[in-house]
Amino acid sequence: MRIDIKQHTGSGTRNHQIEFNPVGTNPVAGGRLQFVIDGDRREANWVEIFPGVYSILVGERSYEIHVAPRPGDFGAQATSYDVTAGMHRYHLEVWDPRRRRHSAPEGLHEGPQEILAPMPGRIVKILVAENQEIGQGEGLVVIEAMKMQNELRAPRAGRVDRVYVKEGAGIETGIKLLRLV
Amino acid sequence: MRIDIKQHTGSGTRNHQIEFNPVGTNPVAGGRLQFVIDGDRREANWVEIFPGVYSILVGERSYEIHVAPRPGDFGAQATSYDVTAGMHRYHLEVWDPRRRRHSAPEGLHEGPQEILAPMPGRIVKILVAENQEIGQGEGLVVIEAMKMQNELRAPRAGRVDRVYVKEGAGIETGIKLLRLV
Amino acid sequence: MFKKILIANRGEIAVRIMRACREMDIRTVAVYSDIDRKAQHVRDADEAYHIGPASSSESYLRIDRILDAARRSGAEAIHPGYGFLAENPDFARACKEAGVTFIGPPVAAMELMGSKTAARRALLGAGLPVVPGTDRNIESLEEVRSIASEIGFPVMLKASEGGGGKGLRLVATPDELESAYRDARSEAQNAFNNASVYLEKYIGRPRHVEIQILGDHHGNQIYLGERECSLQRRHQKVMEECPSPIVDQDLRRKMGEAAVRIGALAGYTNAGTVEFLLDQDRNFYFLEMNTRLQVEHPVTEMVTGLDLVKAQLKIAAGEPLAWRQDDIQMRGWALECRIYAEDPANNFFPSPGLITRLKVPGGPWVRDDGGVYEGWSVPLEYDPLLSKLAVWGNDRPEAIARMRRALGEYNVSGIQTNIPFFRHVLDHADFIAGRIDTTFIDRALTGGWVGDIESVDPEAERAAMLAAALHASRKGSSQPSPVTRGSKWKTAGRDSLLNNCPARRSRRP
Amino acid sequence: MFKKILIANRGEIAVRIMRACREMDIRTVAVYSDIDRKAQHVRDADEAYHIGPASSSESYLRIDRILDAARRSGAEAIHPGYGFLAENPDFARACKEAGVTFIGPPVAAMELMGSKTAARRALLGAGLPVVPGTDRNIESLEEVRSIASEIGFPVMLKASEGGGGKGLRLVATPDELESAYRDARSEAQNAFNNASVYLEKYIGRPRHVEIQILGDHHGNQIYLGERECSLQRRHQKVMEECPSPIVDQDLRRKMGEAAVRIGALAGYTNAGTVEFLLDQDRNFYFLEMNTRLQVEHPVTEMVTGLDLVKAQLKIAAGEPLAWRQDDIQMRGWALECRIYAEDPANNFFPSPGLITRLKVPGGPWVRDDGGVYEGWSVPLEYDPLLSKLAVWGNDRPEAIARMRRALGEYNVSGIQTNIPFFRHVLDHADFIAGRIDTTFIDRALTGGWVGDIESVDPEAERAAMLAAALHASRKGSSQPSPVTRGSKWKTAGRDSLLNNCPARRSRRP
Repeated sequence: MRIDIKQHTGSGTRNHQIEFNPVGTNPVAGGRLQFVIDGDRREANWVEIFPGVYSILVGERSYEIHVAPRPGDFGAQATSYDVTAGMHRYHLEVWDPRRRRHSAPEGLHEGPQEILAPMPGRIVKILVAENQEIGQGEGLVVIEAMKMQNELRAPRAGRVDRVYVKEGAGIETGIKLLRLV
Repeated sequence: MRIDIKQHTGSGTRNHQIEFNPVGTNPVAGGRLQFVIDGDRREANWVEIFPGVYSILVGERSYEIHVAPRPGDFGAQATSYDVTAGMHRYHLEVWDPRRRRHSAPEGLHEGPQEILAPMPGRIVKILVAENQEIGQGEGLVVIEAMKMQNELRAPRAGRVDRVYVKEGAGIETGIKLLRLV
Repeated sequence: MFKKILIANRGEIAVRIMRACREMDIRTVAVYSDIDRKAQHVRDADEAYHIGPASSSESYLRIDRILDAARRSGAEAIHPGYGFLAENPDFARACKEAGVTFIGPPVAAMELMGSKTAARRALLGAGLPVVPGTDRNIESLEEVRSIASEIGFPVMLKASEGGGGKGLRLVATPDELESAYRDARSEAQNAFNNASVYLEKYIGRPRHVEIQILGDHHGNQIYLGERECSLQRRHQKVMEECPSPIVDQDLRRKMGEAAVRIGALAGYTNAGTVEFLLDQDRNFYFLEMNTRLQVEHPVTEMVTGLDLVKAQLKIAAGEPLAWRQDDIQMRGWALECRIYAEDPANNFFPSPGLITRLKVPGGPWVRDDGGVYEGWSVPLEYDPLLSKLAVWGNDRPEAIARMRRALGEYNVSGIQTNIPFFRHVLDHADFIAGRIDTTFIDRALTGGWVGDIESVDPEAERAAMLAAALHASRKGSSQPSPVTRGSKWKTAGRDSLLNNCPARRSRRP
Repeated sequence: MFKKILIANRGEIAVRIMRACREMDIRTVAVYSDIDRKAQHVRDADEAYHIGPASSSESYLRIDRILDAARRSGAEAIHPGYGFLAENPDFARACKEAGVTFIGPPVAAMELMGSKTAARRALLGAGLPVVPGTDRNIESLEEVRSIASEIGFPVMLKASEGGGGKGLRLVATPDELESAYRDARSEAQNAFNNASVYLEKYIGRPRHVEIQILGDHHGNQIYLGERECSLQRRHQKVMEECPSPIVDQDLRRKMGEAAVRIGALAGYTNAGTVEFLLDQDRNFYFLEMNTRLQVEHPVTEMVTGLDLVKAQLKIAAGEPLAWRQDDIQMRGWALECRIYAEDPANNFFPSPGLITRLKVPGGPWVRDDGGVYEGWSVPLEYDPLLSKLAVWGNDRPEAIARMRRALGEYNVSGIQTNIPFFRHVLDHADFIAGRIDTTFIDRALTGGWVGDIESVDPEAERAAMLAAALHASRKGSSQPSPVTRGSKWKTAGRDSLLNNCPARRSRRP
């Protein structure tokens, strides 16, 4: 099977392509496999130590890789993972072959957009009112969690179309806070 | 429900009786319950931390109890547990109420008896032959595991009726080694 | 010695105190809120008393319920840990009235050190070094002007009841003074419900170096060397070391003796910490005194070999100190990292939730003081400190190498932690050279910092991609969360600008 | 310093060595057998080479395959750990021929110390203290008679190539001599395929005290104090401490200087341990020398502050020792318990299998050197050592209290361990008083010992019974195993008499 991977780094995004024969979904699995990555052929001896934790020998080099889905960070066509290899951490977007016909959504910053809670907590202050015009970086809401007050700011200028939450409300990661148009 | 418990200690066996209202089988459970043990009434606040690990507050005294079935040590009418509470370890035989009508098997040392492997390993030496008369404490087989040779000895005098294993054979806990009559 | 004590705290410090008690055959009494029934400190205690709902104002801050638990359990003494009620004189007083020993200093010492201006007055009176400035609240703009010009710019306006960087204003020139004065007062009013401010000379890029002291009830006071606490993020300590890279024998003696004099001045007993600011010329100025056990006490323990919690218990029980000043020998170097449930790749947002796997580092000279376990769900009601990872080495380079190794072994799954962030600190040339001050982290690291570390090993990168691809192909992609549609916004949210600062009046202990 | 080394071992010691390497920026190469693919040491290594099936004779003892892995990986040196090939001169020689540095002493020193009679001859020649007896093999019954009567009864007959208590006979009176001589020879023949025996005076209830030495390639030799290793079960060390309760400054100096002379005599370099027997009058006699890193090295590290594995690597790389004798300062007291996968309630039978849960103790001055993890299945092919738990205290009582506390935190589920057994040792009046010798455990503890500790707390007993009843009522009783019908016999089997002794030629390291 052929899988596309987008690697997000501080400096930007890199595209990679990896090919190998399907390995089945046996919960406790492992073995040797040939794979081709960005044109280079490699052999790997892999085994899953815990769910999402892989011990991989590429040639004889030993790597322990932790694969964790990024919380609430799922696209329709791809899955984003935080992947840790020793001291290194990668943000990888794996394009599931079963959905390859779709293409990435474009126009990131167009149309009305929902601002979502990046973490659980309690709304201690709402800093904007509906229909208020705001500039980029302006404070929107203050969320308290673990004894810290976290001010969420506007990622771009716009008008506050709706405010979904009330002060004092408890919130979960990913719920809608307000809509920006 | 009413449950009988046999406590095995170095010095002998004590019988206990405990009564409480059924608590259901919800995997993650806990709560308060009244119980009567050997006639004394108590209140407990209990919660299961991991499977088989209970945090129990009797009154306000806090105990963490590990309940583990004794390997290969199951009777037909009762289940034997190694129960650990802090520095203390108990061997408890819990008589399942659902099978209370049966009674404990008697005549422990009568008739032919099977000698079973107390651990996994490899048979390095068989010290007796079939039809051989042996005395109590006489060596029967030598099992090697983890770089140690362990000599299993006869728990009583008798005649070796059958030898089920061969030297060099790998064995699992609980398999038949030989029969004594 | 006490037969039974109550620990009026939770998390790692409650666990730490109970460990000392078990080693001294003292029975332990825990208190817990609804959400903490399965918490580690409840599992570890000999007795546990429920004291209310999750919100700390309804549980861990409820003096009445804690004293009630002490009464019912027959505890002879109460250890407050740090945070919560640890520096609350009313609690210490209430303990006294209830006939329970408060394991800490006398009420008067707590009250004196609780007020910054009062403490400044006391020290100035005794000729001890404080940052030049006023020793009382400033009542008018005129007063500010005259004093500021006396001291010389730049100056700092500080909230008298302040902490955590609130009601704080740096004033570089005279013409900024008026607005800064107005802002500082209103911010102080909002934050601490008290508008009083005072003036201090601004010390550029200071170091935060503190001295550990012990005092008994027989007039003995000693110091146990210093701790370097300049590594702070938004006024929160994140990493500490003992000794300090810039403190030599001579400076250690000077600061130690000053700290002991300050302790004596306050009639201090038990364990306390005197915090100093050091300027570029290594002049030291009193900042404040923490009248309780410090979060970072393990680095002092590893270097001196003394158990500070046991010392606290013995002092509270009336025993004289077992050591004279010259018995205190410092050996080697210790570092501590505070492991927080926060996401460094996401503006250090808090990251509460279920710990699905926990692997703590081990082996030589590694110490983990944890308060959580695999399967525990970290609540969002309390401080995000999961654990303190401390290491010891023969010298600073060995300690740094060992901390790098230990962090590499540390694995917390299910929630995000600041572990990857520490790897950046440890690799930074200025940190390695010991060139640090309280502005170092905000200047050098969190600014442009991203959570991903650029790989230096292309083979590791390939292995990572293979693992991700294998995982996706085997598990299929996970269930889209409710967030799916907004995911781009989610991403935007993750990278959006953020401020976070302590919600409590005082900064984290 | 080396850029890359191979560790020719597995389990906790391989993990320990790799930790030191990571702190020194040395890349690590692991070797592994079929069943060790998921072992901790493979997970920790930078590279891992497969060297054969589970049986160690086909993998970890295969010199050719290990050297092949070294060649292919480009490792500059090999650390043998302990056990396996660590004391095999042929391996050290093969390394030399392959141009790979063997991290250990010269071949000649290994060979000299490998033969007990040769070592005795060398020491006697140099006037060093050995147990009175013969310095060569005894060829005839007549020879035995004459020498025995010279030395005086009781005497010990020992296999010249022996170890692990095999080919060993205590002879109390002359008329026992003939049969004892015959038995010892045949037992030696069977066990070591070499019938040679020699004669030593029997020392009653001796203590086993050993001295750690370090020697570099520049003629420097130092000693790092002693280790008390008298706590043995069937000739296997189970618990060690540093310092020894009966060794004072003066005796330490005498034994240390003797150990250094023995090292010099053997042309010894790198880390080694000289084992002595102490009689009731604290006279010490050379027993044997272990020409490698000792299992129990952590107690010496905790007291001296030196990292012995790092020292080994530096010495092997040709660096001179960084310390002179008088730089070595001993501080406090350290204890170590060897955590074995064996069932103390069941004649210490081995207990391999899946570790379903693992909680390692933490907090102040607790060190765990483990080689396993939760989810790992302990194979029955290798040594049952899971981990070494070591603690440090200011004095022996604090160390004992801390070890008690740490053992209480230790939880290994799924398999049995000897943890409950150590609680008995720690509570024994003779141990607490330091009245121990090599016969103590077999005399005082394992004899009448039962796995269950009688409860002193009836409330805990009630809680235990409630938990068991709750568990049974919620889970229903577990599936009857194949053993059901024989269960009474199983129980009998558990309690039946047993002998266990090492299957290898030499006793466990």
